[in-house]
Parts: sequence; structure tokens; C-alpha cells
Amino acid sequence: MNLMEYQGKELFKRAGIPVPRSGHAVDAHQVADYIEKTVGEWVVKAQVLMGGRGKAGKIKFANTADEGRSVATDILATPMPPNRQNPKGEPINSLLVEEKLPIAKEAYCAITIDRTAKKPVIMVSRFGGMDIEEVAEKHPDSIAKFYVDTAIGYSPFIGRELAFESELDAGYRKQLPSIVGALYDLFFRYGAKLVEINPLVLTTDGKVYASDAKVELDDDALFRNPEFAEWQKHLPLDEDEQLASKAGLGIRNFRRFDGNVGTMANGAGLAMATMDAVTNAGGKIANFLDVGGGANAERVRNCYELVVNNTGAKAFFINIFGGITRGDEVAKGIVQAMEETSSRKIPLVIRLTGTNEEEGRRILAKAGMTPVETMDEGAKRAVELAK
Amino acid sequence: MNLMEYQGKELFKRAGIPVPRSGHAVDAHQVADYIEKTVGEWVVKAQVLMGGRGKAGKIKFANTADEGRSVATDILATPMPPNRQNPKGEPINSLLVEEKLPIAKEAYCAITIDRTAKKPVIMVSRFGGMDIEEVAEKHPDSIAKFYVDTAIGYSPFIGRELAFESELDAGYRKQLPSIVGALYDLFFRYGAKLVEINPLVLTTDGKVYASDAKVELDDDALFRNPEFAEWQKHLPLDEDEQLASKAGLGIRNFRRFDGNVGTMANGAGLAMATMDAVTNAGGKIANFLDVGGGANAERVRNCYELVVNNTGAKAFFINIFGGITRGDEVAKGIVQAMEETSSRKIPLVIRLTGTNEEEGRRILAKAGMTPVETMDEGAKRAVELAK
Amino acid sequence: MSIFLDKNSKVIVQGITGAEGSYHTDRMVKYGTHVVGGVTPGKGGQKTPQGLPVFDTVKDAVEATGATHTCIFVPPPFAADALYEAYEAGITFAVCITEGVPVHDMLKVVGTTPGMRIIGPNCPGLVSPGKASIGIMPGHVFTPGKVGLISRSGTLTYEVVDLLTRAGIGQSTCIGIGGDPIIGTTFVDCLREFKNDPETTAVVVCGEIGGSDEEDAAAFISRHMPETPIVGFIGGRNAPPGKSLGHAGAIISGNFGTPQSKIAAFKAAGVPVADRPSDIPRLLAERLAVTV
Amino acid sequence: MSIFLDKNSKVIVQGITGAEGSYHTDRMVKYGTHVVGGVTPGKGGQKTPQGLPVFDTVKDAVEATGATHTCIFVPPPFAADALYEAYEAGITFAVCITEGVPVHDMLKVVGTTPGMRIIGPNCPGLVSPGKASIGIMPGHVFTPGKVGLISRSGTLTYEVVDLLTRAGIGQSTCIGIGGDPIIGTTFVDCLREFKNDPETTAVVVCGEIGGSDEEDAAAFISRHMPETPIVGFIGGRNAPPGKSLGHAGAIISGNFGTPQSKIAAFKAAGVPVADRPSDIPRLLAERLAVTV
Repeated sequence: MNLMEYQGKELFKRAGIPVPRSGHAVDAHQVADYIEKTVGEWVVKAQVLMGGRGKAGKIKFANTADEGRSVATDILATPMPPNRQNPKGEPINSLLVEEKLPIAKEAYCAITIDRTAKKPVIMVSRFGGMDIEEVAEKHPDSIAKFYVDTAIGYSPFIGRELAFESELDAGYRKQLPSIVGALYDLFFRYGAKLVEINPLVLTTDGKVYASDAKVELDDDALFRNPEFAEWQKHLPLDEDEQLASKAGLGIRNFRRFDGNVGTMANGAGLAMATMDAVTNAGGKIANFLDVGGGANAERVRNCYELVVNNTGAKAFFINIFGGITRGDEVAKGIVQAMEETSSRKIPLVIRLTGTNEEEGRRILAKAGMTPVETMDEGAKRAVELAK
Repeated sequence: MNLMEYQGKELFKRAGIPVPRSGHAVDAHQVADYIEKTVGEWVVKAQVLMGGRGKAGKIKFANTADEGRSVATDILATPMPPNRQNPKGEPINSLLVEEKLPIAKEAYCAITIDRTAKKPVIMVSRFGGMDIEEVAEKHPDSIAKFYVDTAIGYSPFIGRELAFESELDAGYRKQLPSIVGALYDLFFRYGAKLVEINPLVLTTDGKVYASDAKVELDDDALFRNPEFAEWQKHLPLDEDEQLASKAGLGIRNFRRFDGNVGTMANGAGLAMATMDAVTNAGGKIANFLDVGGGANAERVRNCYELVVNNTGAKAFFINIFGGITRGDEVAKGIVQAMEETSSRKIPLVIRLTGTNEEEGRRILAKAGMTPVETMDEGAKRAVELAK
Repeated sequence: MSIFLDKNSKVIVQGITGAEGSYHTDRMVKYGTHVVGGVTPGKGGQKTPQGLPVFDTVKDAVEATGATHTCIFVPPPFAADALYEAYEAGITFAVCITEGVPVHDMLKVVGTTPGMRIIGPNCPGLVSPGKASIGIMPGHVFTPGKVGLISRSGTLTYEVVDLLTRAGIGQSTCIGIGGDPIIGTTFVDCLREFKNDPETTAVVVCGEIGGSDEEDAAAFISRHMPETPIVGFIGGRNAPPGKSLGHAGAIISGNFGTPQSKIAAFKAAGVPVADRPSDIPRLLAERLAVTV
Repeated sequence: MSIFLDKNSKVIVQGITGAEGSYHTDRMVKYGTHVVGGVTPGKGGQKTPQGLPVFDTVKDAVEATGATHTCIFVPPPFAADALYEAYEAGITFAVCITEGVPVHDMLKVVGTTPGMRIIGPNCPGLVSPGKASIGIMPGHVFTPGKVGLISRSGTLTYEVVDLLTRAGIGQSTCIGIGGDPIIGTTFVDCLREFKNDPETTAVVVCGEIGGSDEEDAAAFISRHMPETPIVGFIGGRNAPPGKSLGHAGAIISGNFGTPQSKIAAFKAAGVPVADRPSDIPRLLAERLAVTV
């Protein structure tokens, strides 16, 4: 779960990371109200998950309530424009009104997980306010890294070392160790996969603030902080994610494409291999669908309806290799789907092997269905049927 | 710093350890008031650091406000009687009025530090409500122990293992892992050297409560929780501790005895060896005094006055072996003390060696003082002078 | 020979009386695995339908049976606790089947349990064909032989094993290492073991998009196993970039993690990469023919 | 020979520009210790009055000088951080002089820094006479020789060393291990090193009341060093029970920790216990005469 800036900053505040004064607003009226009540110079920022807000004109300054109303109206008028990662753009549902900082320097600080080292890695760069990928390309040596021993955790020397190694302006030095420490606490306490401050601002009066906040929480750890379920409601799910969620799947278990061969498999690896098999057979895939481990008949039926009703599939290849998933349960689900559903019916190619395979085949046979033997065979057949 | 029961229970509450409802009262009137407002059956307990409250009649039951007033008056009427560890007893300054629990079972749970293993050790016994030393003697096998790996910390299986190994009543099982976990959090977060729940009560309706709370905080970690400084004010210091504190020493750096040879040394080890030397020379020691490492002239002077004005010393043996403490500073302090103090003057024997020894000797020589060469010689001379 | 697991490895099951634990214990026992008991707190002293003793704690189980291996079927919030319990009881090999374990739990566990090998989490376990199986893999597709198999995906493992078996190529040990961002045992860890196993003569590495495990494996092969016949496969080659499909392991990020990067790394290490799982047996046969 | 430290050990000082650090660095250098630099964050690039380089971080210092030993003079809240900084920079031997380090800080540090030997905290350091000194011990009382000395107390160490030197008995290495409840290196750790040091022929163990380090040492001696001439001393024999004198190490509790228990343990291990420090040289001479 990726958090919006205002949500990330709420966590920053709790962890003791200094953030500028701010107010969250859902319309231009609230923006004007906030500025009216709180004298100062302000920045109004679109609250979206996509990057590139500045370039898209979704961050604007305002010194009076009227200016605030006006820029807020501007920002809210159009959604975030699409980019490569987000081909549909993103609607803007709220704004953050934030104190304008007298910026002297901008730096970068983040903590994420290094899969190979199997450790949290803290990164600091003296180049802030720009895409870190760009920094990594242009100034690779400017990024200082520290791999944290999880048995020890954070200790202030880490922040000191990073400040010296990244050659941060001396003005950061005193404050960095405690800010990085607080960021590490947050990272660990809330089970984050990424926490990022970009830019980490040094003001002309020598203070350090997190001027932006990017937090990605581990979905698997959300149960430890039930309040995040509430936050999640305010986050935009794209249509695919909404559909997956409604069907009782993980939001990442379903994704649509332009093709006409529907696919479903158990396990992400097999589901990807199934898509590859359809492509290899000359077909175009209509979707990715991982039905998950240990799926029961009802889940299988839901998935059938999900694909048939929401994709351009003209044929449907169901590829199950049972392990924790049992063939009999899958077969029952398919039979139920075909018998009970009110959805349109499309040609079905089933491949069913592994755990309880025989029982599954018996159930399918009773309903007049004969599974194919291999994945390649099934893919080929489905591609033909979709033509 | 040892906490009173009511202070320990305040920490328990914060950590999420279930404790009975209670109110803290400083006189019989407040006890009656509390019971008046809160219907129930109550226990009134003297708040002291000494053990043995039950046997001393300092824990009594009360079901009405009148009973409460009466038992509170009784309890407050006399101080805790002396025992071996506390030869002067202890005044009773406040009371805890606590819900009377319907007790089904009593167990014991504690966490302390094992010096040899260099690990926290969690202990659970199915024998609660009695002295753990007594349990250790009579039922040594009933105490289950777990040495915690500090790189890992607490994990719930530890509580489960302890519950099974100590053969706790099954009623404890579900709740023990989280209670021990909370206790470990408290132990770690507040820097405790000991946390103890005795008894840990299982009620007739299947709930588990900490019915008593013993917490010893590490004095060296108090700076991390400034609020404890406030708490410390409510804790009784004995006279020696008060005197040490006033002289700017650690409360454990000064202790008086019945003899007539005053002693002072730098470092607890040398101070103890100095006492031993006086005893070996046939003398009786008037006090233990460790002036600490790196003492300056002013501290030395304060210590001189502390001994001369508050003990029965007829002679004073100052034994300094400089390391981090410098001989010149000590010599200056002694000279200042002799020249400026308004205190009575007693014969002084000085032994001064180690860091900056020559400079120190010069300063003493100027003031007409000649140090002895060895500890044994100094002790012998001081014993003679005290006769 | 095999790695990690053989007929004599003494295995316990944590969560043995739960639905999954009980079902798969039965299958492991039937496969021939030397399961010596299991753990469910509060059920110590009972017996499973197979007659296996149930203990309250792993410590009790290890003391009574001498178990060294464990298979963990517990819900995600309790997986780290189960791993630590196994570790403190002296278990040296733990397979964690559980899906959905918080990544920080695994970060901490892998950093603080030196000396205990962990397979998974979110993995199907491993099989040393004809000897023993720990986990949830369908035993009947395996056949004993000399090819080692490592895969990040569970069901894809079965698929590939099935193809190998049908092609008459037996396996020494097949390991599903799991698809989570932080796993106990990586491709490289497994390759190192296979390298030292005299009866494993070839290896199949089934990777997928995301992460850099495949690139690390290629580097290891090129340095330490240049002579060993090894065939690679990368799942998800037709996944569009920037989208995350299924488990977190399959997120493409940066230059690493793309199918192109992984295929290039394998090829640079002299490892042919199969276009589809069904090509694996043929490529392997070719590599074996060249080597032999 | 000596243990832990010799003329070639490269030493840095953490907190080198502070009052204590600066003063004792000067004394260490004058004693002949191979001090190669020091650390004070923000003062990197400066030189000390002795011309030693100052670095911003231990990592920088280790990279530039190859230091393996460190001496820590920082205030108590920062001692654990300083030890971790040394550990992560690859330092293998750390002396922590700081008094008043929270006991939980040390619990965690000693449990998570495998491979780094820590002396202290709240200790005076160690001296290998005629070679090098790390810490705050007054160098002039030491003389080179073959007796190892271990003590929980700082000033008592000087006292005993002074007596040995005056009696013409030189020392190989003298270590003040510190009086806190949790210390990095115990009597037993030092005894093990002395046992393996060919040029240490006898040892003096200066214990005190409280804790069970002396009892552990006696058990080790009886098992592993029964032939070595060893003399013991227990400070605080006249301290009344139940009272706590000075540092926490001197709290008497239970059966362990009393002077009686410690003296009995030493005697059972064949270790004579001196009634007063001034008896130590005589007892040692007697033990040496018997052995030789």
C-alpha cells in the first residue's frame, strides 16, 4: 500500500521527523479557509500517488486565501496526466496546503529493503528534489548507503557516517542522525517497504524538514496497524485492482490486457508461464490471473466470472497444477461456474494435474469436460478457439 | 531506583499488563473517599520498598468507606518494622486501594539480568505469592527459565514454553505469552534491572492480573525517561543516601558504620580495600566513601566535610591512587578543606600516588602535610591516631 | 545423493493438527518422509491419525525425537515466532510454507538465526525424489535422478518437474525457494549445495521477473560452476513492464529484474535459457550430451 | 609476550579531542602505545597536539590507518553507539572507559557484536608493561614481566601492580575488566588468554564482593589451569551484607557473591587468597617457588 504525501507526513509527525506546518483539504474552499486562518506563505500540492506533480503543474504557491482558492481550483480541474507507469493518469481528490520553506539546500534520504543483502539499506544523497534514478545515473558516487544489521538496528553513528560520506552540507549534520533514526523507527514499526524523503530540506535558518514523504507499507503487515485499513479506503485503486478485490483476490492477482485469450492459473509463476505459453502459441492474452494457493470451488467460480465478464476473452485457458490447491476443488468450481453462472459462456480449455488430479478429472468427466494434458497443448487449443 | 508498587503498576498499565483497578492515597481520608465513590471489595496496601508487608499487617481488606478509613489509619500508624536488610524499617507515606481479586491460582513471573550469561532471563514459577528465594530453595525445579537472545528479543513462543515447563495451570496459557511480552517490553524500554510480578493471579473467572509489581530501574538509564526524576522525589532515601546526594556523590558512594576511622578512596574497589586495611590494622571503620573517578578539588573538599561532620571518625585516612583522578587536584582539595572549612578538624593520614603524584606531593608539602607511602602504613597510622 | 534432505532426516510439523498441516503431514508420511512428530500448543500428548506424537513446544519435540528438520504451517502473524521457536530448540533446517509473512518479520529472522537454514516463506518446500518430501509438492510427479531443480514459483516447479519426469530425466532434489522479497535461501545458496553434491550432475534454474536472484545465480555459475550443465528459464517474459503481477517478487524495477537482464546474465554465464518450460528437457539433454 | 595488546597494535581514540580523551591520549602516546589517530565527528582533517590525525568517523580512521584497537572516551548515552561504530568499521578490540553506561545498552551490545572483544565499560583499560597501554592506568607503576593481572576495580589494580613492581615482580598484561553488571570481558575470558600466552607464567585475580565472576574464574582455573600459579584477592570482605557499596558490581545477593563464597571457591581450586593486597607478592612468590 502506497501512502499519499499527507498520510506519510502524518506518520513522519508521529515518528518525530520534522515536517512543515500543513493542512489537508478536499476542495478549493477548504484551501482558502485554511490560508485565511493561518497567516504565511503556502504551497498547494495535489495528493496523488503518481510522481511528476511539479512538471504537471500540480504544485503551486499561494500567499492569500484568494490565491489559494484559485490555484486549488486549477489543480483540481484536471487529473494527473498519464505516464508510462500510469497509462490512465490519476484523479486528484485532495490537496495539501503546506508552509513554504526558505530552502537553502535539498538532499535525499530513504530506507528500503535490499533483497540480495537481506537487509534494510539507508541511502543519503546531497542531490535532493530530483528523481533518485536520475541521481543514480548522473552522480552514482553521491549516494551513500548503509546496510543495517537487523540484530543491532539503527545507531546514530550510521546517520553521521552517511552525512559525511554523502558530503551533505554541514548544516545537516547535527540533525541527520536523529531524523534517520526516526525514519528507521517508522520503517520498522509500521512495516514499510520504502520510506523516502525527497527533498530533505535545509532551510536558510538552519533547520531540517521533510518536504515530501513517500511511504510504501507492506500489505502483509497491515494487520498490525488496523487504522491503516481506514486509510486504504482513501487510496485510489485502479479498475483491475477493484475488480480483483471484489472477487476476493489480492489486488495484484488480476490484471487485464488487450488480447482475447483469458487465462487463469494457480500461483503467480505458473500464471506468468501460462501467459508466456499463450503468447508462444501466437495468441494474445486477455489477462493475468493467479487464483492463489489452496483455492476452493467458490473462488474458482468467482474467477471464472471475473474473466468472462470483464475482459475481451473469447476463449479461456484454466491451467492448474495442484500442490496446496486440490484438483477436486478446482473441478467442482469449474462445474459450478458453468452450471450456475448467469455470465456469458465462452469455450473453456482445462488443464488439471497434481494433487487430487484423478478425482478432479472424474468430476469434470461427469460434466462432460475433458482436460488437456500439457500447458503447451492447452495454450494452443485456447488460441485456436479464440480465433 | 526501586519503584513503589503503585509506580510499578503505572508502568504495567502503560505496557498493557493487566492490573486490578486501584487508587493511590496519601491518607485515610483519601482511602475512604475512593471506596465511597467506587463500589466493590478492596485491599489497602502500604506503599513501601521493603518486603514482608503482609506479615507486618500492612495489607488489609475493606468493603466500606468506614472500614477503609479504619484500616488505613491502622496501617499508617506505625512504620514498617525493621528487618535484616532494613535495620531502620521504613516509614509509610502512602497507600494503594485496590480491587480484591477472586483468586483461583497464584504464580510468579519476573525478568532480570544474568551477569554470567550476559542475557535477560525470564523466570516463571507455578508457586506465587511467596518469597521467590523460598521457592528456589523448596521447589527449585518449579522455576522455568529462558535466557533471551538480545539480538532477537522476545517472541511469544517463549511465554508458551515457560507456561508448559513451569506447569502453570492451563488457565494461564492463553494470556501468558502476551503478558510476558509486555513485561519484556517494559523491562527493555524503561531500562529495568528487575521486573517482577508476584503473585500473577488467575481469577476464578479465568482472567490473569499482576497483583503486585516490583520494578528496579537502572539509575544509569534514568536520563532517557526524564519523568522518573519526578518519581524519584517520592521515593525514600535513607540518611546515608541523602548525605551522599547532598555532597554530590552517587547515593551508593557513601555509607556509615559504627567505627572511628574515617576513610575515603577513589574507586569502589580501592575504597573497599581501604576499609579492609583499616580492619586488618585492628581499627573500626566509620564509613565507606568512594570519591569517584576524576574527582576535582571541590569534590574532595565536600567529601572531607561529609565524613568529618557526619560520622564518629576520630582520624581520617584518605587513600588515593590516581588514574583518571589526578593527584594535584586531590591535594588541592585537601588543602582547601583544611584551610577553609569551618568543620572540626581531625587528624589526617594521606596516601597519594599515581597520576600527577609529584605535583600533588608538592602541594601537600607546601601546606605542611607529608603523605604516607603505602595503604597498610596509612591504615595503621590512622588506627593509632583514632585511639 | 541429495541436498538438504534425505530418507533419514527427522522432520517435525509445526501446526500439525491444523487443516493444512494435518493434510500435508499425511502426504509427507505417505511419500516416505521420516516425520517424527509435530507441535500444537495445548495438544501435547495426543497422537495424529498417523500415530505421530504431538508436542506442546518444539523444544519438547526435539528433546523427544531428535528432529533436525521442521515444516511450518502456521498463519502469517505467527510464522516468525514459529521460526524462532524452531531456532531456539536447535532445529537446523526449517521450511516455511506460510504465505503473507510480513517482510520485516523475515528481515529480522534471517538476520538473527545464523546456522539455521530456512526455505521460504511462501514456498512449496522441497523433495528429494524417492527419499523424502517436506512441504506441499505433489510427490507423484517426481522421479529419482541426478538433476537438481531450483524455482521461485511453486506450481511452475511442478510443471517443470513433470516435464522432466515425462522426458525420463530424474531429479536429485527439487526446491521451491519462494517468491517473497526476503527469503531464507536463494538460488546461489542452493547452487552452492548442488555444486558439492557428487550425485547432482546438472541443474535447472527456474527464475522469474523481478529482483536480482537470477543475475546473482548467473554470476555464481560463471565463477564456480562453469562446467556444470545448467539450463535456465525466466517466467513472466510477456508481462508488461511497470505492472506488478502476483507476488511481490514479480515487480520489475530498475535495470535489474527485467526478463532481458536475466536472460542476458544467464547467457553470459553460458547457461541456455528455455523459451518455454517444455523446452527445458531438450536443452538439458543437449547440455548433458555436450558435457558427457 | 602479552595478551590483547602489544607494541604493534594500532590504536585509535574515540572522543580524542575531548578533555579526558585528549589528556589520556597524550599519556598513552608517551607510554609508547602505537596510537595512530582519533575520531571526533566534525573535526576530521585536524591534528592533535601530538600530531595525530583526527577523523570524522571510525570508518574513515580504520580505512586510513588500519587501526584494530580503539579506546572510547564518550559520555554514557553515546557509549553503545561508539561501540557499534567501532564494530561496523571492523575494529576487533575496544576498550570502553565510560562510567555509567545503561546496563541494557551493554546487554544489547555484547549480544550483537560477535568477534569484537570489548573491555569494560567502566574500566581503567589495560597495560602490557613496556609495550603499550590503552586507557587511563598510570603507566609508571608497571614493570615488564611474566605475571598477568585481572581486576574488577581500577584503582585497586594500580595498588596491586605497585606492590608487585616494588616486590620486583614484573607483569605481562594487566587488565581492569570493569565493575558493571554487564561487561564485555570477564575473568574467565582473560584467564583463557593467559593460559595460551607462553610468556605469562602466573596470574593474579583481584575480585570483589557481588556477582559470580570469581566463582566462575575458580571453576575455570580448577578445570583448565590447575598447574598455573594463581593468587586471588577479594575486596570488600568487611562490607556489611545487604548493603550496596559503590558500583552495582558490589551488591551482595543470594549465596553467590559473598566474600565467603568467593574465597571458598578460590581455595577449592587451589588458589591461595590474600588477606590484604600487600600479601599478594609474597603468596605469588611462594606459589612460583613451589611450581618451579
